[in-house]
Amino acid sequence: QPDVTVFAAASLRDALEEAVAGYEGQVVVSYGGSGQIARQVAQGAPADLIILANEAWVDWLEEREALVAQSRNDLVGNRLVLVGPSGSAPLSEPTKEALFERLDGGRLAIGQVDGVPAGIYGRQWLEAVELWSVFTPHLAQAENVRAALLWVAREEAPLGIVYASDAQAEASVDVLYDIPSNLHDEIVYPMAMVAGRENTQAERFALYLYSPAVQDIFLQQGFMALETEQ
Amino acid sequence: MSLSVSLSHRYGDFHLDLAFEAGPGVTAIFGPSGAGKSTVAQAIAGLLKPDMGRIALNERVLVDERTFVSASKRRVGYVFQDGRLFPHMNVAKNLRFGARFAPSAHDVSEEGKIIELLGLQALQERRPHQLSGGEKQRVALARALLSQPELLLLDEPLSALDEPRKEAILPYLERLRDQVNVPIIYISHSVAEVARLADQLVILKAGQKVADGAVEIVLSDPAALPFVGVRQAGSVLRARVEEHGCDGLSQLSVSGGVLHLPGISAPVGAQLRVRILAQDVLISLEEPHGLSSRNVVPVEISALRRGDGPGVAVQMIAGQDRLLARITARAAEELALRPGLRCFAILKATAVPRASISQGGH
Amino acid sequence: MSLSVSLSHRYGDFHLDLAFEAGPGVTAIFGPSGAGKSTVAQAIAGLLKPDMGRIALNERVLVDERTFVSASKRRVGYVFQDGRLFPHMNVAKNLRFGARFAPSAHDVSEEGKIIELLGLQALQERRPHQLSGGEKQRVALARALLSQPELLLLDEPLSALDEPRKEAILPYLERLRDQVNVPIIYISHSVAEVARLADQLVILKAGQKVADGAVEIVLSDPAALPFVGVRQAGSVLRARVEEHGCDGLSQLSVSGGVLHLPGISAPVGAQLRVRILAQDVLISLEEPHGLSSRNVVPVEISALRRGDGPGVAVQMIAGQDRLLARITARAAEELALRPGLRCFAILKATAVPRASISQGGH
Amino acid sequence: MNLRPEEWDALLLSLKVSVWAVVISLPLALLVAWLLARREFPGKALLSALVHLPLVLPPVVTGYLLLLAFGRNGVFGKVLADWGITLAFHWTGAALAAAIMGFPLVVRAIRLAIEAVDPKLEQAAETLGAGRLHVFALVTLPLILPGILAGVVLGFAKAMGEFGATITFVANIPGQTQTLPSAIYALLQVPGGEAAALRLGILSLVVAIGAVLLSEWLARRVAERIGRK
Amino acid sequence: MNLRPEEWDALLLSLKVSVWAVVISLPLALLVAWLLARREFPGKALLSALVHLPLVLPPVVTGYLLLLAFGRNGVFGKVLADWGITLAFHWTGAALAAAIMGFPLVVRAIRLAIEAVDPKLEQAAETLGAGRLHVFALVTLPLILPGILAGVVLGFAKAMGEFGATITFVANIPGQTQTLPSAIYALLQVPGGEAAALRLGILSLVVAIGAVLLSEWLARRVAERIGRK
Ligand SMILES: Nc1ncnc2c1ncn2[C@@H]1O[C@H](COP(=O)(O)OP(=O)(O)OP(=O)(O)O)[C@@H](O)[C@H]1O
Ligand SMILES: Nc1ncnc2c1ncn2[C@@H]1O[C@H](COP(=O)(O)OP(=O)(O)OP(=O)(O)O)[C@@H](O)[C@H]1O
Ligand code: MOO
Ligand SMILES: [Mg+2]
Ligand SMILES: [Mg+2]
Repeated sequence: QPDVTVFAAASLRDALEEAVAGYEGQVVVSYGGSGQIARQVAQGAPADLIILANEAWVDWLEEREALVAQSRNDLVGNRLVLVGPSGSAPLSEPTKEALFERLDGGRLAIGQVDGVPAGIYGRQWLEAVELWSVFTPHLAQAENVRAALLWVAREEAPLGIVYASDAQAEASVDVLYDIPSNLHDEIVYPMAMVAGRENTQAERFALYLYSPAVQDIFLQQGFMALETEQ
Repeated sequence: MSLSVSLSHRYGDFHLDLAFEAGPGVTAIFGPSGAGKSTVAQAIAGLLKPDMGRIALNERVLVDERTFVSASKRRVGYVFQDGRLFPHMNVAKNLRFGARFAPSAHDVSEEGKIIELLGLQALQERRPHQLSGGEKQRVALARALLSQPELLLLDEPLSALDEPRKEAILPYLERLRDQVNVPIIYISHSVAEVARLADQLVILKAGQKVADGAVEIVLSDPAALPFVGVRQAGSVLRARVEEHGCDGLSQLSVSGGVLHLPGISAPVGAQLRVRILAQDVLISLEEPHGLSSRNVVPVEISALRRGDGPGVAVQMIAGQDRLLARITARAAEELALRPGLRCFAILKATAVPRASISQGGH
Repeated sequence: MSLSVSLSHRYGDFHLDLAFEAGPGVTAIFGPSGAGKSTVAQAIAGLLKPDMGRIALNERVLVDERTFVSASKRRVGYVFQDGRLFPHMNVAKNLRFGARFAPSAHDVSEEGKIIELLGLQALQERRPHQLSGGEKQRVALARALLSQPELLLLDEPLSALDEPRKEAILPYLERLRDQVNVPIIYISHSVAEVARLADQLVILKAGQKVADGAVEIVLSDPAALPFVGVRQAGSVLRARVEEHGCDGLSQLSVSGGVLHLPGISAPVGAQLRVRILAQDVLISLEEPHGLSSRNVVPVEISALRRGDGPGVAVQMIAGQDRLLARITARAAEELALRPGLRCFAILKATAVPRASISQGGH
Repeated sequence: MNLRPEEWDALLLSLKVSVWAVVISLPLALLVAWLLARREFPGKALLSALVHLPLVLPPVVTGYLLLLAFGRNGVFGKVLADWGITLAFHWTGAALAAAIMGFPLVVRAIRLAIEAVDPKLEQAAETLGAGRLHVFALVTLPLILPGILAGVVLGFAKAMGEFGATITFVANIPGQTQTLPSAIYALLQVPGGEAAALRLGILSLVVAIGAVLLSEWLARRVAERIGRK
Repeated sequence: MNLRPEEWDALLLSLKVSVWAVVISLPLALLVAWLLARREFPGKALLSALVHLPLVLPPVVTGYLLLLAFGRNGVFGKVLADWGITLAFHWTGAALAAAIMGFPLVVRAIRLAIEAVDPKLEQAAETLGAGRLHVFALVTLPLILPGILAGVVLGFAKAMGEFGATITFVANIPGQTQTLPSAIYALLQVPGGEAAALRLGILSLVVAIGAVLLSEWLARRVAERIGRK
């Protein structure tokens, strides 16, 4: 039996694996979609800690009193970027015309805009710059943000909206434009303890994740550090 | 031991409607292709639920308005026209299939006897698809015999067998009939088989019974002649074995005289049934001399019946037995044959086939 | 038109090894169950690739070391022992299956004739599973006939048919033999059918050819007797129709005299083949008087052959023909029969079945 | 049940994709099933394994491989693009994905049916002059109709439910590539989407029941035609 | 190929789950297939539709429904918990999910095989005294072995590849519920995971090819035994 079981959003996998490897204690992580994890926790999943990519599902769990009160905290943040296949020239200003020129009849890859967190943020940005209604017919929505990245990497889509962390690790894409983080909800990965499974091991591991060493890992992977409120 | 059948069933245009009783021994169901013979068999075996009817075996009701005993509970050994061997079992396993459901433990020597009789020893390891048509049918026959049935239902089991194999099986069926007390329903379109084996005969045509009764009566009944076929009409005589000659001819006494017949293996004193086809009998006004036939019986003509062809059926009394001859109308006229005339019946000894001589019977 | 077959094939213990030529007309392959008859048929039809051998039909090589013509290209009309009707087609569609692959457009009246002859008119809409065993076989026969084959291969096509149906089909096969120039291979274990239909006979036993030749020769050959069966031995006489009597008897001339036979429909002047079974012939030293048989032929005994049973085969010369009688040894002794003796052969007119009289032949 | 326009779109698209998936996979499935059932050749077991592949691999992987092969820069994708055929991000690609995912099911159903056909009947047809193709079309094919029907039902049902390979290969473009499963999946991603997902789920169910009822009815008719019942 | 411990775990777990999925679904599949092939009863078409359900619904939905039914608060989950049986978040649940997802495939394969058995043979067995159960065990069952084998292969392959229902129902806990497909999925979620995912994909493939080869070999032996070849 592991000391700690963590259910975490799949996009955190690389960074978390590295963090777990540096931890002296047995931790297992079950990766999945945020909604899926939330439902599983509601049905009694053996998770001590959860880290989701989406605040709505954490809210949903809190409503159901499935989380230890006050245990919720944002672990790291992320940024959205507009990417294109490697070699594409950066975009100074993502105007409608500039984007259409890049698309050239192709599609803008994005996570599902009503479900996948990266898609939701992307939609918020498009709405903020009043391009949403123009681009809706030109989106290719993916089941998860990785698929959107894949499409751009494979040049199936000339443009994609993904996390900076994903874009950084994928050699076949170049960041064309950093999406201003004030044009969408703050991208955070909330972490919380699951009600009924409180234990010191889990608390210890949670603290470890806030340690500078681990936060460094996240930074290196392209995530954004948050001001910790400890 | 008896089977009582009364059936009504419809298949489209075809309407089966008949009733008969089958006593102990062999009851043959005879009729042309499509007459409904297999349909009757299926109803008896429980594979067909007749529209209406009643079937009872040894007082046990198998079918009536309220009852329908399932096929597996009927203990009817059914040999199908088309074999129906289990393709996933070799011959040995096919043969032993019924044994596990048989009421009593099986008798190994009996089993060996049946297997040997049907020439299946060398085939034990074969699978059905490696058997010839005749071999399949022999296995099917043995399989049914080994399931210890209360009624044996044979649906043209021999039609795919050659004469020597038929000859080898028929005596076994005779013994079965005489020694085991199971009624046998024997479906056939060969009158020769029917005459040899059956005690009783039911003739079907287009789903209806057109004649039934003891084999001797039906086969020499002119009314049944169109269904039986002229070449198969004849009489059955009761005979007693008197002596076996060293030249292979045996002397038999019949009520009207003496016959010399070849190839009889029954012991002296045994009672036999000898079928004599009408076409194998000649009539002579004078006692013939210098003739190769050994069998000349004095007779008195009892009836003459003209058929629709050039033939005339002549019924003769020989002692207690009736003898039937079929001769040409021209001959009957020229010889001035008439009822009451005393003359001689000539019977070719070699014309009586082994298949027409059978032991005992009821 | 001819078929030349030379085959070698092994199935486990069973080894087939034979060669024969089949000329125009009918070649019967005769033998007991398991002799390899169906195996030969499959090789001829292209359904079995023999281990070794050569098969040629009308100079066209179907099989040799290098050649293997596929079954669909052989134009061999095969009637299987087990019918093999297409279950998803009704009778009409089954019948017309081969027509689309036939070389020439089919002749509607010919088609109607075959359908009528085999009594299939009322069955056109039926599906195979609604047919009785005999009905199925009739459809299979018609189906092959309608595919305009170059060779007709009949594997016991009649074994599931009753006598009247057989009688109805046989004349058609005869006509086919005489009018259409296709060789027919007829597989059977019924010598009666073989004798009636076949020009040539090949006898198989355990995969080997034990006799072959013209039917007349083989059937009256004592060497073939054990394979043919004593009851089927006989001779075939060439006869000419002289006159039809108003009482249904026809007068036929044979080289040794005159026969009176019933039920002959061939016109006056027609050449017939009449098969006379050895067991249907009596021998008389004196010319008989007051006898019901119309057929007495003066003969000279040419040979006597003792069998292993109580019988003796007596070969007689009647004009140009040979006649065979089977009588008891005791009679032969008492009558002091010997070669060279002049005596009389008596033949029961009614004993010659319709099936033993056939037209023409080669 | 009142459907919103996008829901209608998803339903109709799912039906279209499923029908096409079955239509395009059937001929090849027939060929492969026949090869596997009736022929002996080197690599037969490998072919069989290949056919089973879409079952064994996670659907997302299959979708990924499809993208690699049929994407704009894929080996086949390039060729097809020259012929003016687009698959990626297109409903035709959804049909292809669904066809491939259902392929093992269709092949197996047909293969079992072919194996059950008595070769003696095919032999009889041959002796009547029918060449291999005619034998297949006139004898084998009608006799395996129940198996084909079973394959069609399985393939259709699988296509109606296929999600992972489809969304990876053709994305989720409402009105163009958003099938019922994609729509349902999207709904399940947001808290409170369950009710709407349930509605679509029931819709799938109704279609499935309809398809199965139709197939059972057809199967009965076919069985009667070929004399099984 | 050097496997890391978690990869070994995932492989072994996948094998265990797949074997169990087949084992638990087989008896019920036999019964259902027999009912559908040989019996007439009201609701037959509905039963058939129900069997097809896991094909039609997106796997995630099936997983979700399983979670609702067998989770801590589910109807069955509560009862089973009283008996000490846990399914959710447990490998047993993965086996259940895989069994359910493969069920339509197994049933159909067996059903087709049963439909191809000549009822005349079963009749012959009956007249030899065999009751319904014996007829099934001694005649029908041996004759449908090829179909059962086909069903087992399909069920096993499906179980090896099942992902959506499994991950939704039992999550993706390494060493406990992480099957090969879940592991592959997790790998594909992060950049650079493709190489590792490919390794695992090839592993699945090897297992699948092995299973198919084995089944083809068995099928040949069975076909010989029942005289088909
Ligand atoms: N399942 C069926 N459906 C419809 N008609 C049938 C069915 N079975 C038999 N028949 C018809 O019923 C009649 C009697 O058939 P049955 O098989 O009993 O004849 P049979 O006397 O056994 O003939 P055969 O000697 O040729 O075997 C035939 O006309 C046949 O076509
Ligand atoms: N596919 C096969 N595999 C093995 N042995 C076979 C096969 N087919 C036939 N045999 C054997 O070959 C021999 C000849 O069979 P065949 O079917 O040719 O006989 P047949 O003369 O037609 O017999 P029948 O009159 O009973 O139909 C038999 O011993 C049979 O068991
Ligand atoms: O972490 Mo997600 O929910 O797969 O984008
Ligand atoms: Mg019958
Ligand atoms: Mg044969």
